[in-house]
Amino acid sequence: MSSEAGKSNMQQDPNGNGMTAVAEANAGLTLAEVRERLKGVKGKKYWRSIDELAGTPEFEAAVAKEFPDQASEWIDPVSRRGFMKLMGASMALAGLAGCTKQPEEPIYPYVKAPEDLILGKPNYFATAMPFPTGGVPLLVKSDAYRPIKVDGNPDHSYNQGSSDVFSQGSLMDMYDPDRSQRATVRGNVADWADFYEAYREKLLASKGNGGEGLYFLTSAITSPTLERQWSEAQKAYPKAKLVQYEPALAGTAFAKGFNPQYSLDKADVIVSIDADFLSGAAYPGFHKLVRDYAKRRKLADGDRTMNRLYAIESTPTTTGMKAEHRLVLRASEIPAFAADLAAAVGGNGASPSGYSWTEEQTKFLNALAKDLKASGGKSVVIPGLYQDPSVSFFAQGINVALGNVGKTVAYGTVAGQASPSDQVADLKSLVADLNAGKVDWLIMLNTNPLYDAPADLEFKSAMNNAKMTVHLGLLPGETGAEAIWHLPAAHYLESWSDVRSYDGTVSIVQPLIEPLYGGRTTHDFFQAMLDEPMVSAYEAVRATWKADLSKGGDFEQNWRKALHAGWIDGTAYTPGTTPTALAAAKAPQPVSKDTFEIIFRPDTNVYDGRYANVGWLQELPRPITSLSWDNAALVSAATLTKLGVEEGDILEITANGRKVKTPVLVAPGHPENSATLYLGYGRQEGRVAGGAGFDAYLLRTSDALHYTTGTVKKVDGKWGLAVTKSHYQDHRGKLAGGRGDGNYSLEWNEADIRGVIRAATLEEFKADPNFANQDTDERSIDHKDATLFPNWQYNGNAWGMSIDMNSCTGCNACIVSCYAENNIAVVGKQQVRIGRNMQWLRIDTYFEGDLSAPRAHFQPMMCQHCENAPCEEVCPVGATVHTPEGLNTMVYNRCVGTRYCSNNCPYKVRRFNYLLYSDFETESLKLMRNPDVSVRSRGVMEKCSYCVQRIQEVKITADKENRAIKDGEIVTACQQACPSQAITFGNINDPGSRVKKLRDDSRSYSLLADINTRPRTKYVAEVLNPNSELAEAPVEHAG
Amino acid sequence: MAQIFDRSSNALARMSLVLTGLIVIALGVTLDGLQRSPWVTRQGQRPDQPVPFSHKHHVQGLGLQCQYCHVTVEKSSYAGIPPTKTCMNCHAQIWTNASLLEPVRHSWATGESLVWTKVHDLPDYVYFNHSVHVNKGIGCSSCHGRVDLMPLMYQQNTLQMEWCLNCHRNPAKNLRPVSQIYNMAWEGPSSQKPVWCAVNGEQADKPTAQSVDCVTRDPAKNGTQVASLSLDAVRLPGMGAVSAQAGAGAVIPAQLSYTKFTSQEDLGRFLVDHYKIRKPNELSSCEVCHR
Amino acid sequence: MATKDFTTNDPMIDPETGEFRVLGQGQTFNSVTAKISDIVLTPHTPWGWYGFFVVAGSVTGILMTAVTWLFLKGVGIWAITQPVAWGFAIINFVWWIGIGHAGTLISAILLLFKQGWRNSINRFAEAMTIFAVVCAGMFPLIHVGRPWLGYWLFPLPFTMNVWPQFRSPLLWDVFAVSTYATISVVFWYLGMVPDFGTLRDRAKSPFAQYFYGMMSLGWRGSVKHWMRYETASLLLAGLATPLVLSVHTVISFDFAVAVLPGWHTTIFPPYFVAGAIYSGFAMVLTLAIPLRKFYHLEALVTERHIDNMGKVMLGTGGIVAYGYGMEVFMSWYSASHWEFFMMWNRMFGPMGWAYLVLIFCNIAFPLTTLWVRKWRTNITFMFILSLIVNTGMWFERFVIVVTSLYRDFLPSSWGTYRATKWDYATFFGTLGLFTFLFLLFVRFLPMIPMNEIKLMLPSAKIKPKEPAAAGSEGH
Amino acid sequence: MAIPVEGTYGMLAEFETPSDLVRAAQAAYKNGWRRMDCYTPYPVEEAAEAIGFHKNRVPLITLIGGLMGLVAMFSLETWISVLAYPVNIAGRPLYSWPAFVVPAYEWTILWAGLSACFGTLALCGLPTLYHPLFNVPNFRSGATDDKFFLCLEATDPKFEIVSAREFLEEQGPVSVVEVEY
Repeated sequence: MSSEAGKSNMQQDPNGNGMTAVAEANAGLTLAEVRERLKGVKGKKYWRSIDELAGTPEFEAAVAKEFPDQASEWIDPVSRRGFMKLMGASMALAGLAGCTKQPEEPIYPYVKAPEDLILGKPNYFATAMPFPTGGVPLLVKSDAYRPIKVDGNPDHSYNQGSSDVFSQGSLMDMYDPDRSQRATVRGNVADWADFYEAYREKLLASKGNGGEGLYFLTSAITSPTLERQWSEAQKAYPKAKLVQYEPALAGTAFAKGFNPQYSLDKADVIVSIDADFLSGAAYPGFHKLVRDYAKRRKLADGDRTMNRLYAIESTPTTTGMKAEHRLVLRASEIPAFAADLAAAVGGNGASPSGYSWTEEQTKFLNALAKDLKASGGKSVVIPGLYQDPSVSFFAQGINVALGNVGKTVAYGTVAGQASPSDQVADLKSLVADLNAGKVDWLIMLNTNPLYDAPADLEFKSAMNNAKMTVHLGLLPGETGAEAIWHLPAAHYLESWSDVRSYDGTVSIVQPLIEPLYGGRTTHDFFQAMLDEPMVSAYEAVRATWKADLSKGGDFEQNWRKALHAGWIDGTAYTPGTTPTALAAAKAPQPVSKDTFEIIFRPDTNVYDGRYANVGWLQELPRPITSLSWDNAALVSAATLTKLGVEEGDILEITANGRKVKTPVLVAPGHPENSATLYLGYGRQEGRVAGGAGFDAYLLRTSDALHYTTGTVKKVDGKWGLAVTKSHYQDHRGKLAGGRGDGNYSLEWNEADIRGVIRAATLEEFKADPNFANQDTDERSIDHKDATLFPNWQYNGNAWGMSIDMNSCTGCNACIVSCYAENNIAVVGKQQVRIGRNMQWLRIDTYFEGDLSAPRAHFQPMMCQHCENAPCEEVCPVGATVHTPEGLNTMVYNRCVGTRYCSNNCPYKVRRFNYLLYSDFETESLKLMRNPDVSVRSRGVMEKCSYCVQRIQEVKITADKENRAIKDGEIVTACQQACPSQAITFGNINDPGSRVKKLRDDSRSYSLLADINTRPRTKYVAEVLNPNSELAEAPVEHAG
Repeated sequence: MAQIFDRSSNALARMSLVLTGLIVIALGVTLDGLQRSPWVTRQGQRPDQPVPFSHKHHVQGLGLQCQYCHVTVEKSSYAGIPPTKTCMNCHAQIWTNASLLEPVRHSWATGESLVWTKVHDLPDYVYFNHSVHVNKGIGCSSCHGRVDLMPLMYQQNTLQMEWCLNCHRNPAKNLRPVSQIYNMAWEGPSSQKPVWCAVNGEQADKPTAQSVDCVTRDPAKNGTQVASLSLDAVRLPGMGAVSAQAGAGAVIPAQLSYTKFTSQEDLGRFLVDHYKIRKPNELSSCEVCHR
Repeated sequence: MATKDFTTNDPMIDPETGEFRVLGQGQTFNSVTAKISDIVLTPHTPWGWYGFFVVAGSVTGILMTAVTWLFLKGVGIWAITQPVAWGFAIINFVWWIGIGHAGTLISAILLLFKQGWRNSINRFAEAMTIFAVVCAGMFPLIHVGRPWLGYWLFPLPFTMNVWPQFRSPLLWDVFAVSTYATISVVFWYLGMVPDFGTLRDRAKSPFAQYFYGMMSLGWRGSVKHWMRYETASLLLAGLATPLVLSVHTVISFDFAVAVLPGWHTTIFPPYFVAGAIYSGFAMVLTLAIPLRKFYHLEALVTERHIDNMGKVMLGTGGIVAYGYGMEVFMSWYSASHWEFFMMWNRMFGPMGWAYLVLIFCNIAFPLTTLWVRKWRTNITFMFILSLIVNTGMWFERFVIVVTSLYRDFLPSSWGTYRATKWDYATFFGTLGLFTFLFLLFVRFLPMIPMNEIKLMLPSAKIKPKEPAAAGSEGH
Repeated sequence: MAIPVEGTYGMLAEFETPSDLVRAAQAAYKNGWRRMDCYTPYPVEEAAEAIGFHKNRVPLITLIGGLMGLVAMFSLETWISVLAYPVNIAGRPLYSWPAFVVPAYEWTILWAGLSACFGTLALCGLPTLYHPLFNVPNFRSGATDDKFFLCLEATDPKFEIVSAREFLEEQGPVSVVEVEY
C-alpha cells in the first residue's frame, strides 16, 4: 500500500516465453526427452528450464502421457513461475499467518504531490477504446495514476456504461508482462532515436519521388485524426501507399463502409440472418443493440408486450440461442435464404433463388415473411457481418420494403471506419508490389500480417522482398520477430488519439498512464511525414477538433469539457434514410449437402488473436461451448458420429490445398457436415498465448476469408480441451426419472426438473403471472417459517440482487469485469481442465430440447448470499460469517482451508486456491491489482463478495455525510459491465429500490428454495414470445 | 536380585510428573505473553529513518497542525505522508545547511523520494480508513499516542485485532468532540475539566460533526472559546488546510443549550448518539476491516 | 458324558468338562509368562521381523515425501477440485478411524460383556486402535489448505479475539478424535502396567530392567492395587464404550449435517459405527492371523477367537447391509428428487463401478460365506476375507464422499474426480506407517496381556479345600 | 502398642497357589492382623476380601472429573458464541445449544477417563519405583509371574518378628522371610 505513483520500474520475467509450440496437438515428447533436454542444467537454471518447457504442448502431452490428468501441479502457472520463488512465497505466507512478524515496509512519498490526487481515493478519466467495429467509450478508474478498472462511460449515449469482454480485458492487455519494451533492429536492442533518424532520412530521400516505394500496412484506421494526418501525408507523399487490413473484417460490407444504425427498442420483430449481434463487441454496435433488445424483454410493471427474435444461423451463437425461433442452415444456404425471404417480402425486386428448401425450412420462411409483413415499420432484419455481401444487400432491401428505414434502422452517411477501403484488394496489390520489388520501406503499424494475412498471399516470403521492414506493435508477435525493425507500440491507455463509436460520436482517447515502455503510436509515424514532424499526438488530436470545439465558445473550455465528458457533442451520425448504395448482388448457389463446409469466425474471447496473451480472456469459458484456453473445430454431434471421432480427437482439415490439425468439439445446434473454426489461436509467443489452440489462419485464403469448403479426416492423437461444464446426454428411461431419448441434455433435464431454470411463453405468463412460483416439491418457494430457529432480523441495509434471465445474453462481460475488480487469479489450462478455474461468477448454460436444435438458457451464477448459508454453519474457524447487512463475507485471512464450505454450498460458487495461483512476482501485474481487495494466497477459499469493497466505500462516504445510501449508489462490477442491464443490486429493505421491486415481481424466484437457504440473489424467470404459427417453441412448462 | 532403583527415585518420579504439568502451563503462559510482546507488535520501536524527524519539535515546539503534513487524513483512508515539498516549504529558508536535512535536500534536488520506514504498519489484509475515524470523533492520540511528545516516532499501541475490537465494541470510551481531534493533550472530561456540548441543527445530509458543538469553558460565562489545539504559533505557508471540523463552531450561536459533561462515559454516550456511531455488532463485523 | 463321543475330534471342546475352550491345553502361569515375555525380552530379533520392518519403513518414507511435497506445493497436488473438494484425505481419515474402533470394542465393550475370549486379543487390538488413530488423525491436519494454521481449531486466547465456530461438525471431530486418542492411550498403557512389572522382573539386561521398571511405575501386584486397577479398567471400559460410539457418530455428522443429497441422512450414525466395527474386526484378523503364525501363539489365539470375530463381523456386516438397503429404499420412499437422482447416479452414474465394488466386498461376499462355521474357522479363508472387507469399507467411504459430491444440486457445476499419484502415495504411505508402528509394538511391548490370560487358566480357580490338589497344579 | 521393629518392613510368606494364599490371608485376618497385604501376578479378589479390602474411591473421583469436563466445555462454548464474539452464523441463534452438546459430551469422557487413570495411580501411591519388598529375592522372581505372597507389615500393632514368623510358618508357605527396609 505504499504510495508511489506513475513511477513504474518494471522488471520483466526473462523466461516468460514458452518454447515454440506447434499446431499439431500430439508432437511426441516423452518425459525421457524432457530429462534429456534438462541434462546438465542445475539449480536455478534447472528450474528455469522446467519453466520454459512447462506450458509447451509437447510437455503437457508428455506429462499427460505419463500420468494423465495428474500433471496439474507440474504445468500450472505456479510451476511456470518457478519453483524456488514458490518456496519463498509459501514461506512468506506462513509468516503472514502470525507465527512470525511481517517484514518492515518502506514508504515512498512524492517529492511534489500532484494537485488533483488524494491517495486512497481513485480518480476516474473518460477515454475510449479503439476497436475495428467502432470505439467503446470508457470511464477508467485510476488509483494513484495506475488504471485499475476499465468500464463503459455511463453518460455516453452509445453504451451508457456497459462494456464487453474486450474492453474489460484490454486492461490486462496493457499490463501484459510480455509486451515489448525496447526497440530492436535485427534482434539487437536499439533506440527510438536511431529509428527516427533512419525514418527521417528515408522520408527526406523519398520526398523527391513523392514517397514512391513507401508502404504503410495498418490495422483499420478508426481515428479521424489519423485519417486527417494520413490525407495530409498523402498530399506530401502522393505515391506513398496505405493499406488497411483487419483479419476479422477484411472483405465484409462493414469494412467497405456499410454500417446501418439499428434501433431495436422500436422493433417488435427482429430477424438475424447469421448476425451474432448479442454475443460481443465483434459485431458493430453490440452495446447499443443488446441494450435495446433487452429493453423490450423486461416486462416491467405490468408491461405485457415484448419483441420476438428470429435467428437464421450457420453456427451456434448466443444470438441464436436466445432467439424465439432459430433456423439452422448451412453457411452456403444463408444467402439463398436471404434472397428468398427478400422475394417473399418483396424487397428490392429480388427473385427467388430457386433453391429447394426442406418442409421445415419453407414453413419457417413463410411464417417469418408473414410475421415481417404484419409488422412493417416495427421490424428489422440484420445481416451477418461475415456473410456474403448479397445478404447485406437483401437485408437492406427487406428493411426498405417493410418501411423500417428511418424507424428501426437508419442507413446513409454512416461509416464504420474512418476511411473505408477494400482491404483484401489492397492487401493483394501490396503483396504484388512486394513481389515485384516495388516496395523499399514496408511499415507495419499495429498489425501482424505474418500471422493473420490470408495464407495464399504467402506474406512472409513477400515481406522479405522489401528493402526495409518496420513493425510497430504491443508485442513482437510473428511479424515483429521477422521485421528488421520492431518498435514497441503504446497501448490506447497510454496514448492520445480519438475514435468514433458505432453511432458516430467522437470520443477523445486520453492516456491514463505514461507509456510503460516508451511506446509510440501510428500518429507519430504519419505526423513525421508532415511539415511539423514533432507535433505530438495530443496536439494533433486538438488540431483535428479545433474547429468543432471552437463553435460553442472557447476551445480550451470545450476541449476540457469534451475530455471530462468523454465525447464531443454533435458528432453523432445524422440518421440517413437513403439506403447505402450496394452493388445489386445475386445469392450464390448453396453447395451440395455432402460437401464439408468450413466457417471462420473471429474468436469470442481473443478476437483475431490480438488478446491471445490476456490471461483473463484465455481462461474465460466461451459462450455455448464453455471451452477455455483453446479453440477447436466445432461440429454437430451427428457430424461427430459421422466422422467416427470423439471430442478431443484430432481432425486434419484440408481446404484449398492447405492442411491444419485441430481438436474437435461438439457445439449443440451446429449445422450438419460443417465445422466452425475460431481464429486467433496457435500462437508461438507469449506466456499465456503460447501453445494454446491451433492456427486457423493457415486455412484462410484471400478469396474465402469467412467461409470455405474442404475435407476432414481423423488423425492420431488427443488434445485435452478445458471445457468448464460437463455435458452428458440423458439416456435414462422414464423409470429412472429421465425423459426423452439420448438427444436431450442430462444437465438440462435435471435443471428443468429441479426448477433451476423457470420459463414460460408470453401466453402462459399472461394466463398465470405467478408461473415461476408454484410451490411444488422441487421448485418450491421461500418458506419463512420453515425453521426451528427464530428468523434472524435484518434491519437497516439489507443487500440483495436480482438477475433477469430474460435479458441475459451470456456475453461474459460481467465475468471479465469481476476478474479485474476482485483480483481473481488466472490458473492455467491444466487447472481449468480438472475444474479449478477461479471465476467468482460463471454463466451456467443449459441446452433445452433436442441437442441438434436446442435453445440455451443463460444463468449468471455467483454467491447467492443465503441468509441461512450452509457454508457458514460448517466452517470450523468462522472464516465465513454473516454481516448485519446480510452479506455472506469470506474472511480470507481467517480461512484455514478445510473446503467444507465448498462441499456444503448447493450452488458450488466457492473457489479454492488449491495451489499458489495469485502471481506475487510479476511487477506489471501488481500494478494492475485493485488495492481495495486482498490478493488471495494458497490454501484459501474465496467467492463473490457482492463487491463488498464498493459497499464499504459508499457506506463510509454516506456515514461521513450523515445520510442514507441512495438506491443505485452501489454498483457491483458485474452489474456495471452488463450491456443488457440484467443485474440489479441494492437494498431490499428499501421499499423504493429497484432491486426490491424486481424481487417482488411475480416472476422472481429463489434458486433451490426447498433447501431453505433464503438466497439474497433472486432470478427473474424467462418469458418467450414464440410465433404461434411455427411449432410451439420447446419451452418447458412451469409448474 | 537387588533393587533396580534407588530410594530417592520415588520422590524423583513423582516430582517429575508434577514438573511436566508445570512446564506445560509455563509454556502456555510464555507463548501468550510472547504474542502480545513488543517483539511481535513493534511497540515502542524507533526504526532508522533517513531523517531523525521530531514530531515533538514540530508539533509541540512549532505548533504545526497535524494535517499540515498529513493532508488527506479527513478525506481519505490514508492520512498521507508529506512530500519533500512540504519540508522544503520551510527548510528552503531555515536550517538550509543542516547536515541532518541533507537527505531532504537531496530528494528535492534529484526528485527521488525520501524512503521512510512505516511505523504504524497494518497487515495488507486490513483496510483501515482514517477519514471516517477522524470525522466520527476518534482523535489522533487515541491510536498514535502523544505524538507531540515523541522526539522520534514510534508505535504506541499494539495495533492488534483485539486492540481494535476493544474500541469497536465500545466506541463511547474513546469518542471526543471532533473539534478536539487534533488535540494531543485531550484527556476526556472530568469534574475539574468539564466539557459543554450542544446540538446545533441536526439533520440528514449535514455531517454529524457540524451539528455538535463542544467547548471546554462554561458557555454560560462569557469569554467562551473553542477548545482546540491552540494555534498561536507561526502560521505557515500552505496552512489553509485546517480542518473544517476544527473550525466548526468557532462562532457559537448564543441560544444553544449546552449540557455539561464531567465523565467520559456520559460524553461518549452523548456523542455516540449524535455522531450516529454504528452499533457495536456492525463495527465488529468482519467486512468492516477485511475484504 | 453325552458330549464326549463327538467332542473327541474337536480341539475346541474341553474333554473333561465339555465346555468350550478358549485357550489351548497345558498352559501354566509360568508358561504363559515365558511365552509372552520372551518374545519381547529375547536378545535375538527374528530376521523376518527385520524384513517387514525395512519394507514398512521405506513405505513410511514414501509418506514423508508425499507430505513434504504437499506442504511445499499445497493440496492442489491431490485430485480434489470443484465440486469434489474432499477426496482421499477424508476417505482415509474415516477408514482409519473406523478400523480403530474394533480395538476399543474388543477391549471395552467385550470386557463389559465379560467375554473372556477377548483377553488374548485385546492388547494388540488396542495397539491397532492407537496406530489407526495416529494414521487417521494425520489427515484432517494435512488436508487443510494452510496446515500451519491448524492451531486455530482450538479455543485459545489469541490476540485476534476470534474463536472456533462450534456449530461445525469438523470442530466436533477435533474434540471427538483427540479425546478418543487420549482415552485409548490411557486405557492401553494402564492395561500394560502389570505386564511391565513382569517384564521388569524377568529382564536380564540392566537397560531393559530400567526401562520396564520405569514403565511399570513400580508395580508390585498388591491386591489393593489390583482392586483399584480393576475398578479403573471397568470404568474406562464403561467410558470408552459410549466414546467409541460417539466418535464415529460425530464423524458421520461431518456428512449427515451437510445439506448434500447422499450425505444428509439420519441413518449415518448407526451405520457408520457398525461399518467401523465391521472393518475394524477385519483389520484385527488381518493382523492376528499372521502374528499367531509368526510367533506360534496358536495356543493363545485359537480358532475359537477367529470364529468369534467372524460372528461379530457377520452381525455388524448385517447392520451395514441394512444401512445400504435403507439408503436405497428411502431414496425412493422419500419421493425427493434429490435423493432419487443421487441414488440413481451412485448406481448407474459414471462412478457406478465403485458402488458395485463396495456391494461385492461388504455384502455379497462376506455375508454369504460367514454363515458357515467351517469357513469361519478356516484361517486362510478368513485372512483373505478380512482383506476383501477392508477394501470394501474403503470403497464405502469413497462412494459416500465422492459420488455424492461430484453431481450435486446444480447440474452446471457437475464435475469428476481422478486421484493423482500423490493421493495414492499418501494413502499407501499410511499403511506403511501403521505397519511400522505395529512392528515396533510387537517387538518391544507385551502383545498379549499376561495377567488377564493367567486369570483364565484353570489353576486360577480358588479351591476352598484340599491344599494338596492345589499344590499339584502346574508341575 | 508395640513399637515396630526398626529397619523391618514386615514378614513375607510365599505360597504356591492362590488358594493357599487366600486361606492364609483369611487366617491372618481372623487372627487379628490388619496391616497386611497380598501380592499376586493377577487380580485375586478373594485375597482382597480376605484382608478386608472391600471398596475404593476411584469411581467417585471419575464422576467428579467427568462433571468438571462437562461444565467446562459447555460454558466455554456458550461464552464464546454468546458473549466473547457474537456473530451471525448461517442465521442460527447465538446460543445454539444442540450443537454445543457434542464437544461437551466428549470432554466429559475425556476428563472422566483421565481422572480415573491418575486417580488410581494416586490412590495406589504409584509410581513407587523403590519398595522394600523388592529387596526380597524370591519376591521379584515370583510376584509378577506365578507365585503368591502374604506380607504382615511392621506397622501393625500386633507385629513382632518372632510371632509373625511363627504365625506364617503355620500357614504352609513355601518360605517366610523378613523384609528389610
